[in-house]
Amino acid sequence: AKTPNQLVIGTLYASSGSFATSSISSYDGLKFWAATVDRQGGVYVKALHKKVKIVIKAYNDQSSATTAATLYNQLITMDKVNVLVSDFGSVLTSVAVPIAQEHHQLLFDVTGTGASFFTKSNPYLVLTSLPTSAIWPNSLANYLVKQKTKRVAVLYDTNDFDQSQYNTLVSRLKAAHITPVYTGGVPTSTTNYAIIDHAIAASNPQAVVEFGYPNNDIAFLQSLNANGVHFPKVFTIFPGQQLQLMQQNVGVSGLANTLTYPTPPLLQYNRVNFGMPLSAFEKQFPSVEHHPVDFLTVAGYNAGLIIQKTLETSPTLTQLGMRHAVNSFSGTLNTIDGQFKIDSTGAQIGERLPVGQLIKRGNGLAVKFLQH
Amino acid sequence: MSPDYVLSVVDVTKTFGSFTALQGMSFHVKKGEILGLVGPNGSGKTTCMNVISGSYRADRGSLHFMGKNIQRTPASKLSHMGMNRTFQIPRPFKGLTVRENLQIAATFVRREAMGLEEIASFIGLEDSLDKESGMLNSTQQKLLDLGRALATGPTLLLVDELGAGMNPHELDITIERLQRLAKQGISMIVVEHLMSFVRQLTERVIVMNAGKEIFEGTLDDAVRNEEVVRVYLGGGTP
Amino acid sequence: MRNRLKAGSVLLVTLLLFAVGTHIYSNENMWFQGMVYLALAQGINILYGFTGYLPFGYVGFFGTGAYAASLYMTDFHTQPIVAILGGGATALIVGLLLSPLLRLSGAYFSIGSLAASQMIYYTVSNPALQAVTNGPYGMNLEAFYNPTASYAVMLVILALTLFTTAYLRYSRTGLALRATREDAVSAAMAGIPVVRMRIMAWLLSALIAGLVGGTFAWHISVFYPNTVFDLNVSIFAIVFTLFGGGASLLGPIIGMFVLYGLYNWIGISAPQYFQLIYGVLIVMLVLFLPNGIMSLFRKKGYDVP
Amino acid sequence: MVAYTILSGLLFGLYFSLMAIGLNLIFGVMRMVNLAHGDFIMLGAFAAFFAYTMWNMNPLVTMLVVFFLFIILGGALYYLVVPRLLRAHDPEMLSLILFFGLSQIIQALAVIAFGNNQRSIDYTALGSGTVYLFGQGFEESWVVVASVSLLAIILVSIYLYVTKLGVATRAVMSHREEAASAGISVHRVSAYAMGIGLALAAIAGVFSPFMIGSIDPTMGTDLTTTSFAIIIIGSLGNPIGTIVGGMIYGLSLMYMESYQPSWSSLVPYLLLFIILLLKPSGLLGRRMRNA
Amino acid sequence: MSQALSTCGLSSGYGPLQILWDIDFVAKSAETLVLLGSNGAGKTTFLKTLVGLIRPLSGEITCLEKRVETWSADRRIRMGISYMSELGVVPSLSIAENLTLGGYFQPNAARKTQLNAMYDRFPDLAARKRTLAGSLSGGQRKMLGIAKALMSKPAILLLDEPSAGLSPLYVTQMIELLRGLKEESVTMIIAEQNTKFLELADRVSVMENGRLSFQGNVEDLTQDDTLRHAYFGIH
Ligand SMILES: Nc1ncnc2c1ncn2[C@@H]1O[C@H](COP(=O)(O)OP(=O)(O)OP(=O)(O)O)[C@@H](O)[C@H]1O
Ligand SMILES: Nc1ncnc2c1ncn2[C@@H]1O[C@H](COP(=O)(O)OP(=O)(O)OP(=O)(O)O)[C@@H](O)[C@H]1O
Ligand SMILES: [Mg+2]
Ligand SMILES: [Mg+2]
Repeated sequence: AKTPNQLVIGTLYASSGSFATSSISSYDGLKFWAATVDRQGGVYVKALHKKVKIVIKAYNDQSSATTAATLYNQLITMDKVNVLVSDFGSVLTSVAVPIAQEHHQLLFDVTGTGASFFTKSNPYLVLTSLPTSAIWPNSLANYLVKQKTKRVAVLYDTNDFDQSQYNTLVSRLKAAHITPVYTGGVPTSTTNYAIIDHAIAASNPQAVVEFGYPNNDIAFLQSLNANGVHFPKVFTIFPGQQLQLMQQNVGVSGLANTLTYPTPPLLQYNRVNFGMPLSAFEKQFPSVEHHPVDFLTVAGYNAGLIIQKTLETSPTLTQLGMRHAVNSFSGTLNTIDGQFKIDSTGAQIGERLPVGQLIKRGNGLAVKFLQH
Repeated sequence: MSPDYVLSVVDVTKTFGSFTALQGMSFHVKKGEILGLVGPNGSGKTTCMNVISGSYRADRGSLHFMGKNIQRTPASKLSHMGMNRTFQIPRPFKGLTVRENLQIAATFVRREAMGLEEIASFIGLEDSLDKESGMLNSTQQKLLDLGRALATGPTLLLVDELGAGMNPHELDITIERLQRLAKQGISMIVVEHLMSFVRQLTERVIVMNAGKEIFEGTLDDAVRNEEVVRVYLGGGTP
Repeated sequence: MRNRLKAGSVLLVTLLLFAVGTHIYSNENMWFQGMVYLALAQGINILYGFTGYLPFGYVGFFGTGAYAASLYMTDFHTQPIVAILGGGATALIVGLLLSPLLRLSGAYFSIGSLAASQMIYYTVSNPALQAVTNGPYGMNLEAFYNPTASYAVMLVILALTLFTTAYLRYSRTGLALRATREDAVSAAMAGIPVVRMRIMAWLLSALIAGLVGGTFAWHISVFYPNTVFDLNVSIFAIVFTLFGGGASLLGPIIGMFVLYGLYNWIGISAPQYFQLIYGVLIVMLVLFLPNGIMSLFRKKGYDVP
Repeated sequence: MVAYTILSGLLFGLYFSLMAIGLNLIFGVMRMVNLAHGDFIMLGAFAAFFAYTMWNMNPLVTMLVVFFLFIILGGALYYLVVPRLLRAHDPEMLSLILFFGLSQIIQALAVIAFGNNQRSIDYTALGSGTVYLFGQGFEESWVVVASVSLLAIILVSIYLYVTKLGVATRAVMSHREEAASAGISVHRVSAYAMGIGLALAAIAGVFSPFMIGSIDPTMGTDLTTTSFAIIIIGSLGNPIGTIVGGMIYGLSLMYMESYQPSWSSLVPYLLLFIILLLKPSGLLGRRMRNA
Repeated sequence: MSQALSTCGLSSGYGPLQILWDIDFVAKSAETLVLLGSNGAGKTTFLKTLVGLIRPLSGEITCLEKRVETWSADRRIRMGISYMSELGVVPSLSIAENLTLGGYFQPNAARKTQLNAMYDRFPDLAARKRTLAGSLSGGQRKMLGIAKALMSKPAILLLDEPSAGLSPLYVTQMIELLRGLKEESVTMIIAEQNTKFLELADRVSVMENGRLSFQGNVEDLTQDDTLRHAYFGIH
């Protein structure tokens, strides 16, 4: 048994706590990828010159960063996994970054986009989906500027992810001589926006941008409906990523005409040269994982694809070897999630998020793209 | 202030909200004396003890113990200075054994005092040293309070209704014990409702009513005082 | 003498286990967290076991230590070890400021300390203080990251903590604390400076949590405010202490090994049911073994350290 | 803006009082610190959610059903754990741990049963109009919830301070053995109190989707701490104090959210802390003599 | 005269700890019984067992012709027993509420008249109706305790050390009060240390180490040398 006949991918997920919803989605996406390749006899691993089955070793961190730290350690030191994939989001990824670096283990980061993770000195990190949060709002800023929106209100939740969006947006707007008429940071745990709505309304804005996590977006949009406060333009992030969840909670009429960053499956990339295109994914995924398709399932699947390409390309199974392999195909890969391209720190820069508007169509919603 | 006074209380007032429990109490205790403090229920005897022993702070007035002002002295300090007390509702360290109860007092207050064994047999608990004190009955607990006070080698001992709930025989034993302590030079303030108990122990009593002193003198004179009879003793002398 | 021998050997075995543990089971983070919880449990033990004050907000000191140590490292570029001492000192000062809490008793104190820790948390994590604490965005000590050295420092802190509990278990100071716990009024009459003793226990446990927090921060090196102010940290430490039995040296050790072991064992193999099993276990413990495992030994007449 | 803030503070204050009053009742009567309080609120919330989505049941109807269900549940829970717990050395502190365990169990089961998704009820379920109070428009559902809360609190106060069962309940609160000596069936009275306490938590839960936003199985923990803050501000064991606590909390929270949103989470704890230090027994607390 | 309360072979205690051993005891209707016994003899335990606060380990309790040993305390109290414990009152209820509690099983109107009767009898209490019982002095609590016990107009009254801590005037008053009750044919069992209560006694029982060592009238007791020595001291 010199050459292994299976490869172990270690990852974490959260079955409870504040990140559970997103974490489960992206975990399901990764599992779907593994199931898909295993049905075809596994992944071709260049270093072994053969196809090898994929096994996923996953622990539940319950959304706790402290628990996650121990579990990442467990995956590296006890389970000695071949490939390490982080849990959803910045908080649960943050603890993995130094641990992976310390143990010289390459970390495939699915969605942890906190800008501070990516440094030149750490070669053990690759972000597979989403650009780092600092470049997301470019399209939004461009759109607002182009529309000559002078009175913009920006509300954000005080966490890494939303704050860097906020900072970027505000600086882009300022560069175009637009000073927001209202800015405010609220705790990520906020679930009641009624009072804040009134405060924003008092500044009489033409557009209101709310950067939050899904729960915040839901609560914010709900309170707009319930309060009868009306703003001409409203932007939130997560309808574009988790439309089904949002629709369930806010309702079609509550979401109609709001702006968002559409992502797959709302956004379809046509030049896919690796893995399933969106249409196939949408057909197969729900029957395998019994979970509706949303952006995070796509992101989880996409992480699997990047790993697959890495294994197919890398002549060795050492962690740094794999990292070099990632560099070698960076920029050439087009998946269901768009172009995969990383910079020297391992951060994703290939994906760009457009701005779209949700339009009521029949009983559901469709996207109208406004700005690429 | 005469140096003969172990304790002097001058014009002490204590209120609880709008209720005045002590109103200008003044008295003193001489060295080696047993002073009886009697009065109807709710007249403020226990409150007076609480103020002296540092459990409550007086609103007004002055307190001196062994010539030192003790108005703001915390209870723990007072026990080091040689004042200690028992409680009307006994409060031993219920989870600790009798021995530990006595030991604690003895180690923390380094004054000349009886040895542990001696105290234990003095209060009649020599056979229960390793019993958890919560298991003792209420009289035994009161005696343990006394024992703990003795372990600190007090010069002044405040005894609050030690006799309540004892039968006549036990009362006799207790009286005899307290007399022995007095012979050793320990001054005492004794609060008690049983007149026979007070009569056997004290030469001088203070009768309180509604937070005020209404009489000072011997018990025999007190028994003849009209007001004392009216508010406290009632018809027959017990 | 025999007591000292027993306590000494418990102490030694425990420390030795942590010293060589990573060679037995190489997930060193698990061992590290074990030490963290054990030290915290002993900190709770010093306060709750000996004085009866159950600090729900104990994590406040832990978080304070973590943040203070990190800020000393990042802003003043102090040596990690000095920074950790600084973290302990800061927690001590916070403890001193919060000492009026000791005027409360029972559930009031528990909840009051919880409120205090939440206050610290919401202050530290407030975006308005981003310039000082980096607000909700957490700390990054990558430049100082050194799991081996931080592991060793944690071992030393654990040793000091265990030694302190062992001392309290057998000294007259410990006896005085227990007397205070039973009846404060009587304790005062027995000559015990009740307030001073309580404050001492409170500060001691604050110091321990601060040191542990600082070391934890160094070891984990990237963290967010809710990681180091997570209420579960208090609760775990409390449950470990109660499970083993308070006012003893061995109790929290047993509690930590059994429960944290279980936590990792179930947590790793059957995660979806972990929380359920844990909850059931706690309920059973309280109902059927309210004085902890140690009470089993005591009932049999063994005097355990 | 000022008027709006004050009025919404009062509306929410009433709701917060309802949220906390059950916790206080249970603490008062049996000195049990119910750390699972928030989880019972969560269960009420899910009951409302499922009743609404599956049968389109009006939350006010759900409230009645839930109330009786939880009285039974609470009674059963009482007989299952409390008598045993009371025999221990320090029941008050142990209850803290026991109910923490219970909270873990409930959360775990809820995650298994309901999944992790955030849910919310169509906000129009309690009325979709706008109600004008002193010239300020408020969501109809807020006004409905506040009125129901007020009614519930009044009923609880009548129960405690006017009915004989209430005197018995308070006697048990004060001294179990003495109450038993007076011929009161301590267990039955306590079981009622536990049942009513949990039922009040659950009906607060039924309304939570309209007042605090979307619901999920782990929402309880924060609600427990908030409820504690409220009852301690008022004074532990004094149900009337809860109303004071709820109002103070509601008003200060709304004030901070309007003018200093980033500091608003600090409010309950800061209030709690200040009040504890100034008046350790709570605003309406009375102290007993100790020697 | 019928029996109001009797026990046969009664054993009782706290958990595994047995305190009372094999007690045969009879109180006849309208009789006043004083229960003597040194500290820790088990008087309180006995009264608590009679009223149902402690489950007996074995034996029978018969009350007003019914076997009650398996009944709960509230059921026995509703039958017409009233019990004043050593503590006597509920500390955090006001005086008025304590009295309401005493008349818990009375119809509202009857309770009101009884309440007024108590206030007439104890003007000190009437003056501070809304004061918490917990802030009263020891003796004041006793007074409230007895008033509370009388609220239910009991047929059988169990009193645990009613005079402990009472000032002489109040002791005299208490005895007068009990004498009045005796005339109203209330059956009373009084655990006491104060020998003045023997004036009231129809019969005396003495308890020693958890056993009933004597039951008889007062003359017999004073004739018995050992008992006299033990309970009246050397006088
Ligand atoms: N902490 C307190 N709060 C309110 N009132 C109090 C307090 N302590 C004492 N009192 C009141 O002060 C008065 C005097 O009480 P105290 O206990 O001193 O009486 P006493 O003379 O010892 O009576 P007894 O002989 O019955 O023990 C009583 O009316 C009592 O209600
Ligand atoms: N809750 C309890 N648990 C265990 N033992 C107890 C308990 N209460 C009392 N005892 C023990 O039971 C025995 C009898 O106590 P009891 O109170 O019945 O005596 P008593 O005759 O009423 O004495 P006293 O004159 O002190 O009131 C005592 O030895 C006491 O220590
Ligand atoms: Mg008194
Ligand atoms: Mg007794």
